[in-house]
Amino acid sequence: MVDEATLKALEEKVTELRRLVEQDGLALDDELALLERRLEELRREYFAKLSDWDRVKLARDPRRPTGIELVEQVFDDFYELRGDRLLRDDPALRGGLAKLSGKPLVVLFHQKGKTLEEQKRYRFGMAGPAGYRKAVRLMELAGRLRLPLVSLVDTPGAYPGVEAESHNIAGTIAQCLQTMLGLPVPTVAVIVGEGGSGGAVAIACADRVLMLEYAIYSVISPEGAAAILWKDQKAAPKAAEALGLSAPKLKDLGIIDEVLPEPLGGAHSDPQATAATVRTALERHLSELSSLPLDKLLSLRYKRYRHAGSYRELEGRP
Amino acid sequence: MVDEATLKALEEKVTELRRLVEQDGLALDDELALLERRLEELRREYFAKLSDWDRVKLARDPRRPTGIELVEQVFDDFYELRGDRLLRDDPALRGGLAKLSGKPLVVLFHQKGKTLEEQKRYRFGMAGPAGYRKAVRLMELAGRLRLPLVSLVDTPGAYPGVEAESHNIAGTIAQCLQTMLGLPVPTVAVIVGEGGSGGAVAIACADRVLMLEYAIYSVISPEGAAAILWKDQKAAPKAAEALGLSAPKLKDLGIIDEVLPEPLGGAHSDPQATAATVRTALERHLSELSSLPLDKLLSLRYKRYRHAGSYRELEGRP
Amino acid sequence: MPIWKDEKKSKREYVEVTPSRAEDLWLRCQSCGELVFRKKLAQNSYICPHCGAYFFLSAQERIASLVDEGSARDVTAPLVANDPLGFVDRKPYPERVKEAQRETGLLDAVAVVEAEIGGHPVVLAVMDFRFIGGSMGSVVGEQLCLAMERAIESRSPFVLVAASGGARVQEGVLSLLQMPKTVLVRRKLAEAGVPYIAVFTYPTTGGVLASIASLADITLAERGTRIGFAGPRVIEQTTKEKLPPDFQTEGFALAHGMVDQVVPREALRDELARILAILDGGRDGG
Amino acid sequence: MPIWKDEKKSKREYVEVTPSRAEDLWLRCQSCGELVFRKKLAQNSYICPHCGAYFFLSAQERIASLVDEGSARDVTAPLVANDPLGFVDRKPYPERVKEAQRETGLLDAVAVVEAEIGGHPVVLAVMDFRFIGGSMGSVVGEQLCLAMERAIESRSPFVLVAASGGARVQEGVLSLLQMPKTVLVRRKLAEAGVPYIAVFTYPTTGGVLASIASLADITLAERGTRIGFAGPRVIEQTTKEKLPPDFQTEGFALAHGMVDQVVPREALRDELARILAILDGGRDGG
Ligand SMILES: [Zn+2]
Ligand SMILES: [Zn+2]
Repeated sequence: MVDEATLKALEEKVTELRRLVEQDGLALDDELALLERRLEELRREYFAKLSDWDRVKLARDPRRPTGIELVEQVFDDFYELRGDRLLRDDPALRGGLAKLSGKPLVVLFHQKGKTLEEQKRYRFGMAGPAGYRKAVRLMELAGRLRLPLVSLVDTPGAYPGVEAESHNIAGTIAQCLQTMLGLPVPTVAVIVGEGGSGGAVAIACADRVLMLEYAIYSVISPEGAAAILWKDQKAAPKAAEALGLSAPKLKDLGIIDEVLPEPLGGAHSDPQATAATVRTALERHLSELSSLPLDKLLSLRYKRYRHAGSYRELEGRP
Repeated sequence: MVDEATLKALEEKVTELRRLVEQDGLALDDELALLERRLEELRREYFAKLSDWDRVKLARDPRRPTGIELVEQVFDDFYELRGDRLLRDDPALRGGLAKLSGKPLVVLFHQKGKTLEEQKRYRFGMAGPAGYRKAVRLMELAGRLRLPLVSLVDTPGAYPGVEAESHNIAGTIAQCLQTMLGLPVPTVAVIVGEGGSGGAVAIACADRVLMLEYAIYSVISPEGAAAILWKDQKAAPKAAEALGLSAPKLKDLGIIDEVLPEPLGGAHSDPQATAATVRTALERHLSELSSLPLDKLLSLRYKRYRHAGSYRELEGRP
Repeated sequence: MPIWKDEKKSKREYVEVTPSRAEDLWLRCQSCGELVFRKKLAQNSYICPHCGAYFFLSAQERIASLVDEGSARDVTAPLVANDPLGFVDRKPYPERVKEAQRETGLLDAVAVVEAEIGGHPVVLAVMDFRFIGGSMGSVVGEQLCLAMERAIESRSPFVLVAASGGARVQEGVLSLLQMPKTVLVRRKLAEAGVPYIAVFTYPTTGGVLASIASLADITLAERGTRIGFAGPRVIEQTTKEKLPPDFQTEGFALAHGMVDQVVPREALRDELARILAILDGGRDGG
Repeated sequence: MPIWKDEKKSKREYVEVTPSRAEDLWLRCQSCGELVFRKKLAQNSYICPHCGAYFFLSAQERIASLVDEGSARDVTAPLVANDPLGFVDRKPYPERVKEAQRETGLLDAVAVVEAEIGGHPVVLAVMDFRFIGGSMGSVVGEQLCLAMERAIESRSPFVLVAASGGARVQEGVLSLLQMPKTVLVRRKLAEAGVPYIAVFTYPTTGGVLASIASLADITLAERGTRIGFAGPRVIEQTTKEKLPPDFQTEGFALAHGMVDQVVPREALRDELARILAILDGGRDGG
């Protein structure tokens, strides 16, 4: 069986070789072609039997296109709006005006980093109260200007810390939910990497929820579940399986509307193609939602969330 | 002519003497009666020719009933609500649920202190972003629960400071204005002491604006105006006169709706009577406003503020 | 179960107290070791008469301690959890649910009653931390929504006594979706102009705090509760921060503007009655 | 008038520059002392080509620097200030107004035009700090309201270039009431779904910042502006605080989440055009 490390090593070798061929003009085309064929085989093999834990690692892969990289390729223009008008600007949750098919909209997205320095700057995509307050502000702006709202979700969760708790991170997420659910405009969320818990759902309670194929969406990190439920850090792969966090599983459960296929090897192996997929899906869903009268849009949204959950009537007291 | 110092000295002597008679049972009734008569004469004389600068000093007199003292006497019950759900609780701008004539309402008020220690704790009634954010929260609560809003204004102005500017005090005051002007419930403001600038109007843009007789309402403190316009700190009394900050003047200008008479000697000489006056006026205005249909209420509010100001059409370019 | 103890009003201490069984007539206080007669304890708001420690309250005991005697009518819907993910950790989820049901006498982590407090009708939902940590799964979410809808219909204030460790992990994202679900119906409550009072009890945390619990009109915190989004261990591990001593206490919440008042347990009923009396304009001669 | 100078992008400096008279063909830069040909200066967004200092802009110059050439139509209403209080400080208020009118060629501290920016129609209101410190009295309040009402009618975005020391003290509380007045009409603009972009220029302070200026959908700050509610002297006197070196600068405002972007003056027109192009869905094939 192919493992992740083998695949990653080969991917790196191919990338390096391609660089040598393309930039330095070395005559290694044959070797490259051979390796590329081998890589494709391995990828096929690996991706055919992807475990949920593999998916977790894929979703977190720092090579994956980050929020701003997607935004710049998905939309025709993007004008960033900053600040929550009270605390600061949170770089881990960004947003602004963008254009898609000639129409303006508001986009919100989590921002992760690729390098360690970037990751620190963006706090690994974990936003605090200022970030979610900015989200509320931009949601309200979307509502006021009658612009659809698109969110790209990619966060391990809201930032846990003293400052976040001091500024009521929980209440701010609740405000986010309350505002987003009341917007008089179409809303579409795309989970593009990690959809981690409250920090994800805060901007993902949309009319349509889409997921990239290897993204994950979970109530808790597998590591957290392993620690709490299995009392065993090493149970994370098992927890990943149990949590039902993969896109196909969530589609089966009716929690998301559509799985957006990623290129073989994952989003980072062809960011352009990934962005094109996201773009096409957004255009389709926004066009469908925009054709609905407002009351219909809101009643569909109400039904969707009012009926979320799985329970049964009692047949006899336990 | 009687001056403020003479009057104050006599007031203190009378108070002391009264205590001796009432508490220690000293037989000084005759002396007391004499002094009291003299005090009343002096008061009449003093209050008959009150200058605007005298009014400024009266409005700021720390013996005047403070926000919470009025609230406890004007309303049948008061339940304080704290905190802005983000930063902290600001003790300089307080609020909560209260009852008047058996009906619930939301009350907001600035809080000053009597002792130096209290004055420091309440920052002399100067609220910061947390205070005005709490005001917004309580206004929204009033709107949600369809409760009338009453505000008692008594502040030198919003707190000026690095922390206030860092948390966007200006934007928060703007939010206050925006929220208050849109409330689907009757709103009544009473300027009970100092109505200082932006920090006052933030909670005073009501359907009805009332003023206690010796309260002041001004775009800038007389000292500030003296410094900026006269370039002379000693011009404050002159500035007070020029600014038109007295209740009768503001009534003449149509800026306030009613002057609420204070007892001779000012609100602090009979807090109970003052509270009763405020209570009666609030009952009357709230009952009038509550009888209006919502669209009428809002259109009257719109007219009131849309047409605020004094200007004329140009007769020929200058 | 750690709960709070107020010793001479200065020392702050958490103690472990075993949840009581309904059949025990005498209970031993885990803080001072004294035996306390259960009936007497109930009359004392489940506060140890010897040392002042707060005993852990079941939903049923909490309801009894808050509402006018004999006024409560159980309106908890007859719903039980499914196992949408076939979730098994050290134990299958359905087994956990059955155990919790046996232990608590509840169907899930919340009980809903129509009752009166100080003569004022309310719809009261009380979460029970004994039931899988008071976690909000599909049943809790649905019960809270039904309770709010009942409050809208009867135009009685909705009172939520929160006690939750967060989301019901065993239901995966379906549990996460109870956050928007309850917030959605809270919006309806607001549109209807029906008051909503939340009482934070030990502990009010995670997804419940980050949704329905934080959106009340009026928020009280029982003395001794823990209020916070993330667990202290998660915070220390993620950020390497040193946590202040009062971190996520009710005093911390009050200081940071998150709650309106902190109320000692014995005053909670009267405090609610007083708020309801003010809001109840129609009754008191309005 | 102190304005900002960007020397080698690192040093930050305010310099005094005398407002220019319309008849001067050559202007002397108060920062580097060089003489600059006025026409060249206008082409360079009124930035000194020698040292990079920002020259002070009149409302007319600001309008010319932002809008598509020849597109501006003056729609400032023919209104002039009354003297409701008979206000006299070292000078009677009417005299101050007349002087400011003579000096600026404006009726009061704001000019309103209908124009295009990058081909996109806007209603543009530009405040002029030369006119009694850009203070908002009754005329400014009314002009801003009329401008917003015009934007609602034409469904063109409203752009406000703010420059104000605060309220017009000489009109007393009537001046204060321009805060709720302008906010009220801003609410109408929002209800109509018409975009509102604010540009903070030197200085944006006091009552204007605490009302209409802070409520835009999108807020840009020109580099070098001062943004704040209270004056630094008032703060130091009241609180005895030491002010941080970047206090109330545009960088301070950006760091504290008060503005969306800081824009160098020469980029302002393009920045506005870009935002308007995104918002203008109907035109670009929407
Ligand atoms: Zn004990
Ligand atoms: Zn120069």
